[in-house]
Amino acid sequence: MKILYFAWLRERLNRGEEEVSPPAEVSTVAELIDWLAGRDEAFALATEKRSLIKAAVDAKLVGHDASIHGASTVALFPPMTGG
Amino acid sequence: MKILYFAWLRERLNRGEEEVSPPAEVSTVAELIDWLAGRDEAFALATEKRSLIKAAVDAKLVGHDASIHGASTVALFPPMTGG
Amino acid sequence: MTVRVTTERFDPGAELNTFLSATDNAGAAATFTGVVRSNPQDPITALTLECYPELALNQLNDLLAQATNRFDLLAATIIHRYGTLHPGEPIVQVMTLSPHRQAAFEAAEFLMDFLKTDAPFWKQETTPQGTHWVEAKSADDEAKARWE
Amino acid sequence: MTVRVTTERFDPGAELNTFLSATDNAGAAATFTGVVRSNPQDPITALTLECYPELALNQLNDLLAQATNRFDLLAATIIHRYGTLHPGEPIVQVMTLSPHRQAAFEAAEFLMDFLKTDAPFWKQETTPQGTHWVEAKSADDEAKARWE
Repeated sequence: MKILYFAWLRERLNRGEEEVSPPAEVSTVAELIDWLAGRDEAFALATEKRSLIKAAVDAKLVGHDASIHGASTVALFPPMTGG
Repeated sequence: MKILYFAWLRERLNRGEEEVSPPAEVSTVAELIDWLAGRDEAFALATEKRSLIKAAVDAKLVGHDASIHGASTVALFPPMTGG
Repeated sequence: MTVRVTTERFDPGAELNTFLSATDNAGAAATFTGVVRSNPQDPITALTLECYPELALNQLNDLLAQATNRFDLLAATIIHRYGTLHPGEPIVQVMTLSPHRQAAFEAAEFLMDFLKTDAPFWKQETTPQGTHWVEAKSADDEAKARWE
Repeated sequence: MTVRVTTERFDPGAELNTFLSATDNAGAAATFTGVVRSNPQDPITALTLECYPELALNQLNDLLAQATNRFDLLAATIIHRYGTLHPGEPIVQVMTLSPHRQAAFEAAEFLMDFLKTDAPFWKQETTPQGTHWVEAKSADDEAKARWE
């Protein structure tokens, strides 16, 4: 599974993407964030305030309760500031 | 005093402007319309529904109660349909 | 703040670019363009606008002054054409520039709402059936009333 | 209905003219143009927009579909730039075409309100003091909420 990072999350993690293989019991975005935080302190710190982390699964904007089952790409990013 | 007519009022009167010399007691737009109606049946018919007649005195939009004292131009016209 | 009342055809895009180039201080520009409409169900061959130019300039300048007092505007322009126009030709363009998008939008709507009822233009439509004066719409009076 | 997400600079006026030439059926076009702002009190030397293009296209196309369902629209276009921009350069342009001015205005405001919070762009400002990410504004969430 590919994880994409954008904006200050990308900067704080010092990477725009990475390949990860979470175990089968990690089934939602929230659980994926928990799992990523457990293995990487920089990630844990950067995502401490969960309300500042938005997510997309396979280029579709979703909530943290969304399933990541079968997803090939999950994107994590701060609130958007377009327009 | 010059009177200007626009749109269907101009068409129904068959003139875009005319010079008139109302007597001194004709002091408001409403009185001017009454006076013009008294001397011209076509004008009386065309302005029968007074709410459909708008007025400007010296290129300033006014109500029917406005003074025409000292005015050099009074314009009479239907509701505007710009934009 | 600019008002132009003209019988000359104008170019909506060129006007927008000129307007935008006026300042770098504002981030938000709202534009309204009214064009002569025609569709197969209700074809119009021409639209003729009669105008009282002297009153139009007074009314539109007054309207711009009101909008500038009321909204956070850095610039605003009204262009209004009269004479005989054909489908697809622009009739009117209103442009507003503000630091904030909401002010830009509101000012443009305010200008259009007042312009519809308070600017001395009268529209006459020519269709295959003949020529008729466009009637003033009560919806336009209502749209204006919401700003009071 | 057109969405364009691009690193190329676009020409607001040329885009408006292209948009207006699409149909003669509609009389009312509303345009919003967002430009990089800079003023002497608060100078910006550059604005860099980061983008997730695949999600942006999905979100903006979805947004246009919602606007088309909700308002009486004959056409609508969203153009959004990303990459590094300088003061005066256009960032975003939204254009809507309708038989009625109110629908055109409302649809353009609706698109802008959602675009501010739901389109995957992230702004980074460069000033003489350094570079910082622009924070999401609660006013933008409120502007979006009024459509619910």
